[in-house]
Amino acid sequence: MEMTLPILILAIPITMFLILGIGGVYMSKKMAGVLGILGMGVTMCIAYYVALTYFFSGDPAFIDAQGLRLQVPVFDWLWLAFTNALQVKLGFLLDPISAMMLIVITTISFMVHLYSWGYMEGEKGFQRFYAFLSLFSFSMLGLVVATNIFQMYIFWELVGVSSYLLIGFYYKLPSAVSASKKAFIVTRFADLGFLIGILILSFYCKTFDFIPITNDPTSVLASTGGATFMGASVLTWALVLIFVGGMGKSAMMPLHIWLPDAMEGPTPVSALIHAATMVVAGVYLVARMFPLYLIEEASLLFVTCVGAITAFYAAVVACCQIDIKRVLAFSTISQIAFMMVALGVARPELHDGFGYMASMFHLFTHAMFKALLFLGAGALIHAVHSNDYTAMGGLRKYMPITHWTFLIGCLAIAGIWPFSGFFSKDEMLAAMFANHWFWGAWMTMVAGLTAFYMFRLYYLIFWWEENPHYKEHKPHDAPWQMSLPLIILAAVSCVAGFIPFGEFVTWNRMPYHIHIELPVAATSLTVAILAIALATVMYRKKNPIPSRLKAAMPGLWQAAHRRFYWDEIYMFITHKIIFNIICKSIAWFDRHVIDATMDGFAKITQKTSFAIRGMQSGSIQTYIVWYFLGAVLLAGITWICIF
Amino acid sequence: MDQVGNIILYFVTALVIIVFSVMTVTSRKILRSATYLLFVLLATAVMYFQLGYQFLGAVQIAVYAGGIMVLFVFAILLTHRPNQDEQALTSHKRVLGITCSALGAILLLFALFTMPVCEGTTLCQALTDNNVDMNAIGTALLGTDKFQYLLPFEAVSVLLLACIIGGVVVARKR
Amino acid sequence: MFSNFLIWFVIVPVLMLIGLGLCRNSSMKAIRTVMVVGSTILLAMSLWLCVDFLAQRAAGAADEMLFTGSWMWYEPLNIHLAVGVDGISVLMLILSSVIVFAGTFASWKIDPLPKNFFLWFTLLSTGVFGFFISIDMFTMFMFYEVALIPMYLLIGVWGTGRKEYSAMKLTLMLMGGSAFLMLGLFGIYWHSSADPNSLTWNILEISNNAAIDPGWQNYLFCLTFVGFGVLGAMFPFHTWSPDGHACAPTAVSMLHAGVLMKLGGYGCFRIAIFLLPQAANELAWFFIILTGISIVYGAFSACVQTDLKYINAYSSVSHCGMVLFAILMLNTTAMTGAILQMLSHGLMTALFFALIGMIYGRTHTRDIRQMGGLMKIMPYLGVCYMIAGFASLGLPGLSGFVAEMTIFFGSFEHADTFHRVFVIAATCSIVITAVYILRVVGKLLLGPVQDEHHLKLTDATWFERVATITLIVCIAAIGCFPNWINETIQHSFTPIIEVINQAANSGAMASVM
Amino acid sequence: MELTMLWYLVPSVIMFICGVYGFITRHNLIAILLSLELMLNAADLNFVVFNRFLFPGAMEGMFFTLFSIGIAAAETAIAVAIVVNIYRAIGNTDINEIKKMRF
Repeated sequence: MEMTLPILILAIPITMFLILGIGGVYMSKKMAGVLGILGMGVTMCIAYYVALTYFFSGDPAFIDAQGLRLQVPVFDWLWLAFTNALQVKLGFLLDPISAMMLIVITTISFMVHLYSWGYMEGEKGFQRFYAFLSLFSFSMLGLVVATNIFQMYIFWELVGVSSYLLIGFYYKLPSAVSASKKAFIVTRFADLGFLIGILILSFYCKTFDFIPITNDPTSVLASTGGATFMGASVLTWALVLIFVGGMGKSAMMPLHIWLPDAMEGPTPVSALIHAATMVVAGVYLVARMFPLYLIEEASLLFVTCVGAITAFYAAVVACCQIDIKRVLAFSTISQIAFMMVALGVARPELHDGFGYMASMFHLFTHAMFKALLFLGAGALIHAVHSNDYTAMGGLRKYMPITHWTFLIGCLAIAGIWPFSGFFSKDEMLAAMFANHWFWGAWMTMVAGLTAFYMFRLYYLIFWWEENPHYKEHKPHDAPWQMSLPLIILAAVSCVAGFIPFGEFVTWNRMPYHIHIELPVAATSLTVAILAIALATVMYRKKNPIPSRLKAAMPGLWQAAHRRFYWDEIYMFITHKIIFNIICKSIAWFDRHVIDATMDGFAKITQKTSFAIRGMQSGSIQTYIVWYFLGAVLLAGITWICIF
Repeated sequence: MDQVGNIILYFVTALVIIVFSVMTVTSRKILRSATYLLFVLLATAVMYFQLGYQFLGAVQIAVYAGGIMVLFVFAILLTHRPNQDEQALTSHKRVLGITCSALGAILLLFALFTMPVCEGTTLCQALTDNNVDMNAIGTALLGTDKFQYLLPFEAVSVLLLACIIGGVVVARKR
Repeated sequence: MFSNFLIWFVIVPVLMLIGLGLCRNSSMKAIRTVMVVGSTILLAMSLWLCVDFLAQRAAGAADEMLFTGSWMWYEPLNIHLAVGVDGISVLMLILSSVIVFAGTFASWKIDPLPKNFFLWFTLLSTGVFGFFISIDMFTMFMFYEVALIPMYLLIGVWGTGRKEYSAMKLTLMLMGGSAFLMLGLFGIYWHSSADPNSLTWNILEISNNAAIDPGWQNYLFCLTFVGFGVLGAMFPFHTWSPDGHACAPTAVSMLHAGVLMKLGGYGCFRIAIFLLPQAANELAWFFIILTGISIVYGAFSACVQTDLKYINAYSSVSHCGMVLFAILMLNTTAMTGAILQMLSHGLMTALFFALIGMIYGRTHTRDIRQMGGLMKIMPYLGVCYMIAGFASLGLPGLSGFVAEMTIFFGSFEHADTFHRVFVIAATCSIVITAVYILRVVGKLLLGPVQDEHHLKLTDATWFERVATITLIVCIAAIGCFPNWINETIQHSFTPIIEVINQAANSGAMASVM
Repeated sequence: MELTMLWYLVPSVIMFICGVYGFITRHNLIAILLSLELMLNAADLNFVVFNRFLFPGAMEGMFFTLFSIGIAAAETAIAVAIVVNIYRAIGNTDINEIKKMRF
């Protein structure tokens, strides 16, 4: 493949960012929107071309005779050389997962660009919004095509910043400002782990490049010379720390707290960044380093545990949220945790490590249907001007397109055949059961919860009881710019499950034939249908069951509603302990001890001079006394010394 | 001059110096102090004569006793109202003064009495054939060789000139 | 003498001084003309120097220093006016001229006594340029003092707040540092050669002579490192920095944080490390502790400040701590990082202070609690402030990231626990930096407008835009294309690393025997 | 009984000590000046005595005294002028009253 096309994939968004960012104030909104959409559309076309060429051309540069898909660094430019060995390069690595991610990112990004034209119409800073979207697309694309872990870190930071800028888009709202700050700082904290992980890894590997590291993980292990730290090998530490970076971006427990707040950003942003693309970066990171994780099973176990706990926690919390975007946010957390678990349980000896494939498959399908759900939620918010389901209810008659697409999204995420979520979730559950029955059972339960809360949400929005406010302000379906992406994504969600994903993306890049595991599929389908049925009973029509349940378990409901007080705990640690105790005491120490010491030297000097100033009284008689006594003393001393 | 006469003269002048020195610094009437100082200066001039420095003695009388004392008296009269005595000494000051002077006196006298050189030459030996004649003084004062003092002489005269001008300037009424 | 290119870096400021002296007090136009022409010439000269330097290197000039020249100044003590540059000094000269250029525009409307302000300002830059071109320790020290003294008047007369106190504190503390430094330099001079008749101040000659007696090296290292460290805001000698910066006028803060603090780092490695390598090896641990504390401590202190300039000053303590920290790691990568960090910190702090000055000039307060939502009122300044903030917290594509990463990766080459612990502590600062930068950005620029009066304020004027754009372009250039700078610097470390390795080996030999 | 140098030095010492005492204790500026003259005179006497007894052939001591007297005259003239001026300014010549220029 020529180099020019892949370069364009990165160059167009960043150019758009610069044009819209610097020149945005001088152009009309329409022009900015058209430019942004056009840029992203072209990028999407090129990305499709590149990815499809990679998968389907059969070019020996991409696939060898055995069907092994190759990792192709299309270009790799030296950016910064720390030492002769440790060189940071900026490049474009084409392999199955990066090609898959190219498709996902550009598709969703284009949909969101299009959707925003309708959604953001009339907002101040429309140009700025498109500039930031372009910046984000650039960073995310750069992240997935990274040829080395340091490039990934660079773009990792850049997506963090674009996320910060977009969450804080409504910068006049204090809640948006604090949410953006929180998102950035929490992910920054996680990135610290990532950075230290890279430091350790690169110290032993003497390289940042993925290809040598992942293709020959045993030599990496050998280079550490069996060094251990606190009982675990340094490689495990490095991998766990790198995963901590992933936990931050992917909102795993206990670093999940920023994601629900990030919903303060405009809804298209939530769909793009906080549902479909950026938050799966953690999964992508683990997938990218997967061969290395495989040789340190402890680190994979860590991934699995974190994922399993997070999945359950987020699912429970999602059941008790009022804000529809928060429900979707927790559902995102839960689904990403699903992918993490699937990665964590994947082993080469278990069906060729198809957990990995399932995880990537779910990443793909989830991106589509979650973006759909978020965009649908955006359409709802656009219609009723509120984020809470209490302001909705019975909307199905007013907004048919939104209703149907949203339903498709819910069915997909609940894992109902034949929607895309069913296939990927089935594969993941099968992989979990294959590893250990516990993971399978646990995650099946989470899948059931998922179906329950999604349909709770669905019913509360579209059924339940018609909201009286509609009389004054009749909600209606969104304009075509917003509806079109919904329809496209819904269509994709319907059919994406039938893609033979295993042919393209597997951990060892060899094709793998997917087959439905009937017992697992039957179980999960049954659980999902039962959960949906329960939700139907509880929420289809207005009835007192939910409030009675709530009254029966007030503590639990309150705890789940308040997200089990994680925010309060963090607030306590950061505000009370770090800010009030550590920072304030250090600042106090600086002013009152260190600075006071320095001032003290000055004061001592001043005091001393003040004290002996009296001797310079200007009284000549005093002088002569001192002079004379001094002379006598000197003479006396001389006298004594001589004789 | 015979020895006895010398000794008598010495004792008289020494006594005058000691007594009037003490009275100069203790008298509370300033004009009297000045007068006592005049006596001390005159006695010193006598001592110069006795030591064979007639010219110096004459200068002492003319400049010190004649010039400086007159200045002092003028100054006293200019700055004093009648019957204005100096106030009594505070005990603090007196103690300080006595301590200092006593310490100094002990040290100096102790030094004098233990120095053998002080007991060396007698006055008679010293005076023999060593009269300073005016010729020598004149030559020394206006010569430029070694041990000749034209430069300091001129310097002093310039100083005096400056002093005259300075005195006028400082004391001028504004 | 005048055929040497470097000497013009001192002559041009002196000519500027004369030109300013000829201007009438009231004629702002003439004063500005002199300043703009002079600083532009300096900028052009430094860029040309860089191009010429790289060309000579490419042509195979292998000397340690290029453009060298030496003229006897005071024979009995063998003091020369000796000049010469390597890659590091070239970059430092560029940094200085960029900041002098930006500083001129940032103090476009200085009041009162514009002529005198620019006279002192130019004198200060004379010192700075002289310091970076010197390779004779004595003239280096002299220029160092020339750069320090104008500070007192600049802060004392044109400052704000408790300016007399701060000016006095800053001057006295830095002078205290110079006292140590002077002792150290004299010590190096007296031990510079085995032959008492050929003692020398020339850095290159000293490094070529036999090594200084190790016992003495330890004392001299402490003296010189502390001496320069005071200027580099090393804990616990950093307290002049918050007060000094807070009270200084804009351009002075810029030049001081941007360049003067760099004299500390530059001196530390050009004299303390280069001439006393054995002591550097032996005593690095102690100063690593101090600078490590600086990094974290400065960052934590910055978190709770409410005055914009205090926040920045503490952040400078943290970032400059990083410079000294990296220098003490004694390997090429970390030292490269240190120089990058100097450049990066110089540019971004200058930008910060310029912006703070501009904001202060409009709102007349620096207390972040009394401001808010400025992004809406002055979007240009807000965006620039945000860029500076992102550079400070290490956003890729801006200079801070490159510098910090180079430092971390260089420092991580030491495999022992002691170094590891401190490197990890230092990496923690990137999180804390993010916290305080975002806190300020959130309070100052975002959110609702706090004060109704602020709504009437205007955005940047053209000269303010010139100042900020110059700095931003440099920051982005380093951040996007770091490698050429990296290469320019890296070769300059070869001799230093050599002497350090020799010293380490001889130290190891001694301990074995 | 012979008159040796000691005999001449003793009155000179006493004169000097009296001068010191007076200088320390007196309040009046002119009185202080008088004490100063005493000390100066004692020193002059010493020069002459040393000249006579130790170096009878030389004249340095004498000349020193001669110049000293001249300078004393100058000094007194200026001092008196200052005192008179002070008196004019503050109406007093008490040393304790003259504090304006201290510190």
